[in-house]
Amino acid sequence: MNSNSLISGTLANLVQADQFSLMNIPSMVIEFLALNSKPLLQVLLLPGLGFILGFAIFAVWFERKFLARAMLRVGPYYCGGRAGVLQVFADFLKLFMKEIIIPTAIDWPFFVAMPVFLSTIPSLALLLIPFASNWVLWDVGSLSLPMFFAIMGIAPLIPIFSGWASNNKYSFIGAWRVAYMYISGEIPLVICAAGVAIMAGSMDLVKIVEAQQNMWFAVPQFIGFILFFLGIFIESERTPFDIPVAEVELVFGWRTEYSGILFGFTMMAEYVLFQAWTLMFITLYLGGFNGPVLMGMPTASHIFWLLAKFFVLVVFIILLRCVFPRLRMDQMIKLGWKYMTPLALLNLFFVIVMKILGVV
Amino acid sequence: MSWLRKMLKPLMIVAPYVLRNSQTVAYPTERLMFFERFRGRHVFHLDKCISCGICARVCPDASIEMVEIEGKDKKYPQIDYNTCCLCGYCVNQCPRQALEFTDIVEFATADRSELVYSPERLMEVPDIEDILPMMKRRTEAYLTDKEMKYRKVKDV
Amino acid sequence: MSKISAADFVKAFQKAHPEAVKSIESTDPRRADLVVNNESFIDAAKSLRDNFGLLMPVSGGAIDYPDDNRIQMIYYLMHPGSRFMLTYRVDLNRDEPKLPSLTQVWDAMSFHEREAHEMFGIEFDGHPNMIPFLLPPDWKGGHPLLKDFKGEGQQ
Amino acid sequence: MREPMIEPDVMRISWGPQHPMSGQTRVLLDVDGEKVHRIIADLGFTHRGIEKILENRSFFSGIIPVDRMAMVDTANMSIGYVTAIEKAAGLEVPERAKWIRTLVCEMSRINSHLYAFGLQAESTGYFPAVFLWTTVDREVLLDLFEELTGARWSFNHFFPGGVHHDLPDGFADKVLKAVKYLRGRFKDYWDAMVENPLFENRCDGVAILKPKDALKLGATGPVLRGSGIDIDMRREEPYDAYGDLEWEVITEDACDVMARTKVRYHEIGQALNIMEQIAQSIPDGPVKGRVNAFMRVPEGEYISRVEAGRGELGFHLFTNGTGNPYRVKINSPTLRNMYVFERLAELNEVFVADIPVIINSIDPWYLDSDR
Repeated sequence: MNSNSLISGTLANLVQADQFSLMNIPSMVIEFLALNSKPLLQVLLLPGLGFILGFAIFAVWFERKFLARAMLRVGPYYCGGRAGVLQVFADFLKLFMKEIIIPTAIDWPFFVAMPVFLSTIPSLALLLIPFASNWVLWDVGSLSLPMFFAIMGIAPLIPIFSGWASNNKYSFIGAWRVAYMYISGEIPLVICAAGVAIMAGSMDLVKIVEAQQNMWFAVPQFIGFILFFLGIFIESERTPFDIPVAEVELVFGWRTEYSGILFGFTMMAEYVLFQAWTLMFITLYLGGFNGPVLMGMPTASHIFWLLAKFFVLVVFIILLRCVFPRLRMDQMIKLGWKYMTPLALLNLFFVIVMKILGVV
Repeated sequence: MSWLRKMLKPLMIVAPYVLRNSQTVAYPTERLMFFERFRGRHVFHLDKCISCGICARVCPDASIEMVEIEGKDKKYPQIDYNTCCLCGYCVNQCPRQALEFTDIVEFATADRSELVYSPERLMEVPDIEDILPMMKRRTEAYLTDKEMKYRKVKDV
Repeated sequence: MSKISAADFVKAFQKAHPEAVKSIESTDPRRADLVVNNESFIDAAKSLRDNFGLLMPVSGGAIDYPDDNRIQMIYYLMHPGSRFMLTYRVDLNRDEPKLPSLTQVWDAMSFHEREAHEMFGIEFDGHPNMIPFLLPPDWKGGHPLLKDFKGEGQQ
Repeated sequence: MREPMIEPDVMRISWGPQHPMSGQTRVLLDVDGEKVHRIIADLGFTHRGIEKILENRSFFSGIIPVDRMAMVDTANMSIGYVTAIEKAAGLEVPERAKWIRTLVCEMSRINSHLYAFGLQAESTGYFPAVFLWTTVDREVLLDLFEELTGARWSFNHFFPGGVHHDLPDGFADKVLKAVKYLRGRFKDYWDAMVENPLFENRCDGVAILKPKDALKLGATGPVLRGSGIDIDMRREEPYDAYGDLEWEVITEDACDVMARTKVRYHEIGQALNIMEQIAQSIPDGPVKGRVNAFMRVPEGEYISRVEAGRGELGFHLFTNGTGNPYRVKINSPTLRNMYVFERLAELNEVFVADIPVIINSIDPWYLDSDR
């Protein structure tokens, strides 16, 4: 399967040769599926739908139980045995059953569409991340890194539209804040990712991971490592940076007017973003599916390592929600422009110097 | 580097909190033992009462009313728990300690009229076990140096 | 902050503004009561703040004496130096109580004057934003803290 | 619209009574982008007319509504009214009752400051970890209240002439154990929150109230002492046993939100010292004088000033010789601090994200300001 064309098979040739008649659609569709389809297990279960939903459900439950412990209380207790396992399904069912209240003076097409986009578009980005050397759902080859940032570039627009559409003062301010935050937070990340691509010599995520076979990029590019780690909090709006959804000031930021399953979608979107950025962080800096280098011998690269690193990072990031208060908007912008962007450029400079000297 | 140490210090403080046991009591299955002076629902001792009516007059919310009960010619206090704020004046001012507090707090009812306790009803105090059938044990809070712990007093 | 005790504050003020003072005494070392006649209410207050150092406004309220047909408006002020408290009072006619607003001297009195306006019906002219303070905006029941207040229904 | 008019291109947000952080009040913010131009506090949502209620109740049963003014700081509320009645009736309080009153007042002050401390943490976005820690620590004090008086919150334990109950046996070393426990816990608060760099970012230099302004605007309590002015009614007019205990007035002169939080923090430390001294050396003796629930009080005017958790609480009691007070004027501390809050938008630059931090540094209790 040639990896440089996005769509392959007769459909591509037909489209180019524009003899496109209604008659041979069924055959084209079947042939397209045959060529481009991945094993069903991969699509449905691991890197695909199952993993996204499974992590969202696990993260909600884990966060409520883990943070409850930090607050010296028990967390979900009655629903599904003492561990409260069914609490998340109960919440989802409740949200599913609830009536979706759409206020009158609202631009309802945008209002209804935005939460759906917010939870589906970032999950597209998840397909680019290599879970194993041949285990990439959407193999666009050397386009995968810029494709990830292209898709993730759309993600901040959606809260801005829905904040504007819900015609509510609090969501209006929340929408502004999303715009400020992504402008000041996203640029350093792209520069750091560029640094990684330069050091790995290619923009294909699989090659980036293979380049980290014997030394993870976290070691040489430590500044980029720290910045991208901060980037996870900024992009997925976790605690030190959950400024757009600051319950304390703005009732619920841009999500104030949502109820029912739309609110459920916005909650799930938060975890999909968090998942996508954490996996990207592991792929770029912690050597994706490569095992740790023990006594000079790189252990076999296997999907288990990716999931293990992912789990450890998730636990650490969730714990930080209890540890740090929230930043103010102007402090966040100052941090983004005055500290993160120059540091990212510095990191890029070091990477180029190391590349020229051939150190790594 | 002191900035980094200051940044990590709150993390070092919060992380061990996850390992502490929780400070909550699972109410219906375990119920706390209240202290001896706890102000719960009243209990009325008919024999001690000389029906002087001080409790009715001293009550700040006028929720005590002296009513006749059949078989007795004197009047005895009837407490209306809709307005009673359990302030304890009636118990303190009663010359014969005819009114006392119990530690029953579960006396919510469906409608308001049931909350008006006649003297006879005030006299008998239901046992806690049949108010809370699902209660398994009684616990008690005690303080150690590091944290507040809960221990089992008795099984039910 | 000058330390001047309540007793010699009374003597000093008596000497400085004899005509403004209706009655002044200090029963307790930390209290002083001063009743002022209405004309020199504002400039006596200004001299209290500037020359005698009573910088700190504590509170303000009124009290209704229906039998001798007067409402007394009381302002509580504190001397930050020697920490005694002065009750600065003025008597108003009960039928139409009018008073120049004290916010021009201590602007922290605006809340208390709004409350006195609502509860007693005292007119403060010169008050920056005389809007309802504690009672609901559509309250038509008269002034609750007056002695002859019968409740919103009967008014 | 009965509030002042809005200027052009400014959005007025109603920080309404129905808001996660606003409590029972409505604050109108004129907001342009993130900057707040003007704050208008609209109080009165929990106005129960306590001053009118007290006129129709006897002195004894008047203590119940006064107890419920700032419920988290119950003892300091009722001690004010009870002291005023004792001055009016000329009652003598036995020595041991004075010490018990001071003990209960200081425990109530710790309870109130802990609550404020937790709210301050949550207002900066702490995801209520520290708020729940304070709730757990308040449980220790609530249990002590329950053991001594019978109720956890509004326990109306004082009455003119003494205290309802004496200390139960073994209470003193329970207090000492609680003091040791709380002191241990407070190191955690200091490291986890006050020294937290992000918390300092959010609180340092926010809403600065210079001493001159604090005096002019009539601030009181931790707000005043946060600006470096050491006015504390427990020292100016010592009531109960404050005269013969060693403690000092806490002031910080940074004049900002962090200073007020630190004042509350150190005041808790002082209150713990007082509790320790009382538990170790409380005199013996009777606990209440002659109890007359329907007492009459000679005619006259009596002022009592007491240091509640939120500031100086004053009662001006007018009596006309009958069983009920003629008029009770309550000078509530939160009302004065709310005026300071309204003027803070003009004194320095305030952002929308600062509003909850500032409100909780002033620690209002709207039942106290609305009376």
